[in-house]
Amino acid sequence: MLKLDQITVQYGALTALNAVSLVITEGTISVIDGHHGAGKSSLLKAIIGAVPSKGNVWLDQHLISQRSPAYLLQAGVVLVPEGRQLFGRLSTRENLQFGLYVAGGRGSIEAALEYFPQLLPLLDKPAYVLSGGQAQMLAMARAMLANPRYLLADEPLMGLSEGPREQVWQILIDLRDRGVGILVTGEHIVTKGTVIQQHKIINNGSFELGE
Amino acid sequence: MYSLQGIGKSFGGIDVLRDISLTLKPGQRLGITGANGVGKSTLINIATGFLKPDSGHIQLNNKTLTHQPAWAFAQAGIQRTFQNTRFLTTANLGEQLLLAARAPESKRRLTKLIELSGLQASLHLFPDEIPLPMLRKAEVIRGLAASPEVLFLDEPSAGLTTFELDQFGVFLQQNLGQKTALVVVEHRFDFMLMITDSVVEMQLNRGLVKRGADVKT
Amino acid sequence: MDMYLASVLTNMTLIAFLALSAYLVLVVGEVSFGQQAFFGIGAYITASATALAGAHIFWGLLAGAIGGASCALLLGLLTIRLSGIYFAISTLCFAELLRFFLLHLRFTQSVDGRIIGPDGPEGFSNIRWIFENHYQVTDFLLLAVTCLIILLIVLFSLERSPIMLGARMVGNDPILAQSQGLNPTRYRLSFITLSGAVAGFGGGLFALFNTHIEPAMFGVMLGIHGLAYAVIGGLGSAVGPLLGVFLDIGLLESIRPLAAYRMIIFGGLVAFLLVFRPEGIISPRLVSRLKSRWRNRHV
Amino acid sequence: MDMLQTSIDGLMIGSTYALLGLSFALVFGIMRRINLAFGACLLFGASLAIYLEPILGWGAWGLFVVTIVGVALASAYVERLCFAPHSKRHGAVTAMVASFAVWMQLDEISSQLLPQRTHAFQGIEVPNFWWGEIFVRGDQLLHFVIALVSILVLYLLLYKTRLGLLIRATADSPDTAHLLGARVPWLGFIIFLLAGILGGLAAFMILSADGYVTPLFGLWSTFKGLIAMIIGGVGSLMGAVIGGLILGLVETHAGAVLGAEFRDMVTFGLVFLVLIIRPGGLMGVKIYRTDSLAQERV
Repeated sequence: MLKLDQITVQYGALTALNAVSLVITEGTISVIDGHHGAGKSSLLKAIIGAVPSKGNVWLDQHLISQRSPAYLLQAGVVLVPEGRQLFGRLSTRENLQFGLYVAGGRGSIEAALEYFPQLLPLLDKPAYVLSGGQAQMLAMARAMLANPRYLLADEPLMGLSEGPREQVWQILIDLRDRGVGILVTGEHIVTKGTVIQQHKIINNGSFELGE
Repeated sequence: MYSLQGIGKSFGGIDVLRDISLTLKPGQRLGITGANGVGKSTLINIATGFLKPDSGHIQLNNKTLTHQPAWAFAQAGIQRTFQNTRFLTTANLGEQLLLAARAPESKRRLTKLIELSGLQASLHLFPDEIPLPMLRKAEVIRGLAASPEVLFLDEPSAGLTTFELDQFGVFLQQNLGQKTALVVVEHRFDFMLMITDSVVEMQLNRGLVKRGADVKT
Repeated sequence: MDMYLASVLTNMTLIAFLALSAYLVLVVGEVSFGQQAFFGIGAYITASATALAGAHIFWGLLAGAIGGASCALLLGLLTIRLSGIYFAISTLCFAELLRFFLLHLRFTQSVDGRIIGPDGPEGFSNIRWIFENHYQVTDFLLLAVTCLIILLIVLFSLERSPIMLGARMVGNDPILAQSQGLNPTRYRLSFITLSGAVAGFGGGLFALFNTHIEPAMFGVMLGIHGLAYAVIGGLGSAVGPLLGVFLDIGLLESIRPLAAYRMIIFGGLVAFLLVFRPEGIISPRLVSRLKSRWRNRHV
Repeated sequence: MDMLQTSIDGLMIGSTYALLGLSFALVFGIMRRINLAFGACLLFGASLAIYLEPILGWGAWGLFVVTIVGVALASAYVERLCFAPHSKRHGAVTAMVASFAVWMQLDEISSQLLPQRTHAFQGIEVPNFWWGEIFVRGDQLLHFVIALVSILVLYLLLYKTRLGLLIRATADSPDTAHLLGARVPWLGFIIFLLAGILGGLAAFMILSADGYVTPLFGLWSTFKGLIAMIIGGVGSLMGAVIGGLILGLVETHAGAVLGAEFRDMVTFGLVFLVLIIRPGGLMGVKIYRTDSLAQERV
């Protein structure tokens, strides 16, 4: 269980996140829905300790707030950052290897590629030539290689057309079914059926009531 | 009259903008909406000269600006604001506003705008001491001081509460003037309806698509 | 006044010109390793004007400043596309090329039975203006300090005008500057030229004071010292570079007994200081905070 | 024949510069930082080695080991004091000035260790030989071989190991690497250590060839390394080696044609021209473009 307790993030005079609390359990998908600037990225970055924040983050019984992203990664909390954030000058293969290596993984990248067949022909291309959809797949695959218990996907649907969106959802659902706890952010997220277990609307740094 | 014709831009082989055209008459108020990542920011950056398009033309009153540097756009009367507001943190607000209003006429206009906005008390403060709603107003004033031809606002609602945004909208409506055309890139539809007279939606790979009944573009 | 003290103070004043010229380039966001070249050019021109052409010191120093400014403008124009490390290294090369030019500049003449003028690596000796006009070291110190004060007044009034604000904006946030219709290239060129004038003027004074100059004096170490003073002192105000000069030359001279170890201590101290005050002692932030405190007291 | 001999000489001297340039390119290519204290670290290592030689009594091997260890230690010290605290993007100037201050410090320590102007440095001696009608200096040929081996080792390290991948990813985007859980701060330390070991090796080889150390060795190494890197294209390892060779060729030819005094001017003139005509250097144009593209994104 990943539990956020009263997380507040401030940038100078601007309060990006105002005492937000949330519980994410393994094997579920939670969505934080809100427009640009509502505080989604700040929340995810606060969880992994990439921005200074107030409040507590608990992983099971351990207090993990204000640690470094490297620490959170070892604990199994992995971020797929907003805008993909690939290493443009590295090849697709190397981007994947990075995901494996930072987590201390020893396996091969082949296993992950089963989920992402479209990356196979791109393995030796530098990542900056990838299209938006391909880049998002690579970012997800890279995060999967870090063997997450909790996956925080920041705006994974941004700038994608219908086909790639479907595919991103499918991968998130597969991961959930394998027991990963997933937190997805986005704008006007609409899904069919029972994909999402928890849906929060965020506005001006706080969750709106309802839903 | 300000126009973008057939603007195209790609980054690293990926088309971000494809054949975008847009014409603004003096005083026209246009809203642009669209999901994150469809290229709204890229469009603003091109329209204000901060990025050079791969193809297409930019014209203001029959003068071609396409290959001019960004400062020439600003001097020609194309002003903008930034998503997170942009000020120098080491000078007080008053000095920075004065820097934007160099002609005597602009100075008079600036003084008037400052009065109307209630910013007098903040003039001697540094930007990091001023609350965000005030800074947003200040940024608009900075843009309006020189009576620009076009003013671009990049996501002015970010970080404002509904109440603050309302006030901001009222302030804009009252002070834009007849001549200045306005382009707002925004996702808050209520705010957009309040200050614009037409809205277009930017869609992935499809450019600007009309939205609403009374579209004039 | 003690002769030794007076000459240390004079040296500090002269180096302050160099530090201020490095400061002016830093304000527009660039780093220069080449200010010593303008200093050297100014020194040679002033020396030639006073010793060879018999010009009055005023015209000599003016010519030195103009010479420094012209060289700086030339450098600015040639490097118009460069910034960051590329600009920094190009200034270094430019300065070394100019120094090389001085190394091969020979134009000696007999004046009153003395051979004077630039003589290659031997340099330029017998710049006798201060002797001929019976200046004592303290008189010259007074002259140099007066010039420095005038320069500071000019810089302070610049600081209060929108020009300096524009320059800082160009240096800190070129995108913001452009959105305000400021042309970064023009600001950069003007400030680099101005920095050349300041260095050239200081160089002129240096030549008059030392009475002998040679190309080896204007090596890259001199320039990097000037740059370091500006960075250590801070970019918040023109007082910063002066503080940097004072800390190095002033303090180090006062702990002479430690001479052998002074660089070991001082070098470490400076690096350590920069850890805590990366923007220098008188940082822009400090200046703005002081301004607002002063303001609050007077409202 | 003279022309050929001069070119061979140039390539041989150039390989010495290539070694220095490689250390610079390693730091700049990955961290976008200039270490002005580079040469001072080399001087410090060499001075320490000479100072300790009579105490340790290990002979040439002692010089070899102590020089490399000394340079690596100094380099690590410089990283901790001058570069680690200024790792933010706008910290480049501050870091450079801090490294200048430490340059002064290390210079002073070196001159405390070695009070005279010149000290003998009895490293290894490599015999010279004639190759047909061409005179080849053995020590410089060895430099050439070491430069090639170093670049091979660096290549293997950067492109074939885990550490290398983390280093390159961090170079590509430090923020992303941090966000994704790479321990970025230590990477800087490792880079400086590597550059120090490489620099120490270069210092040992160069001083063995010269047979002595003077206090000017530091400044000289910084200049030659920096210039080799700039000519070849900042950030490119192969570029630094090629830049070093070009620098050697230009220097010797300029010296042969125009006389020794014109040598340095031709070098600086060349660098200046390279910068204003091809700002990215001969090999680094692509890197320069990607950098400026990144800046372009408002």
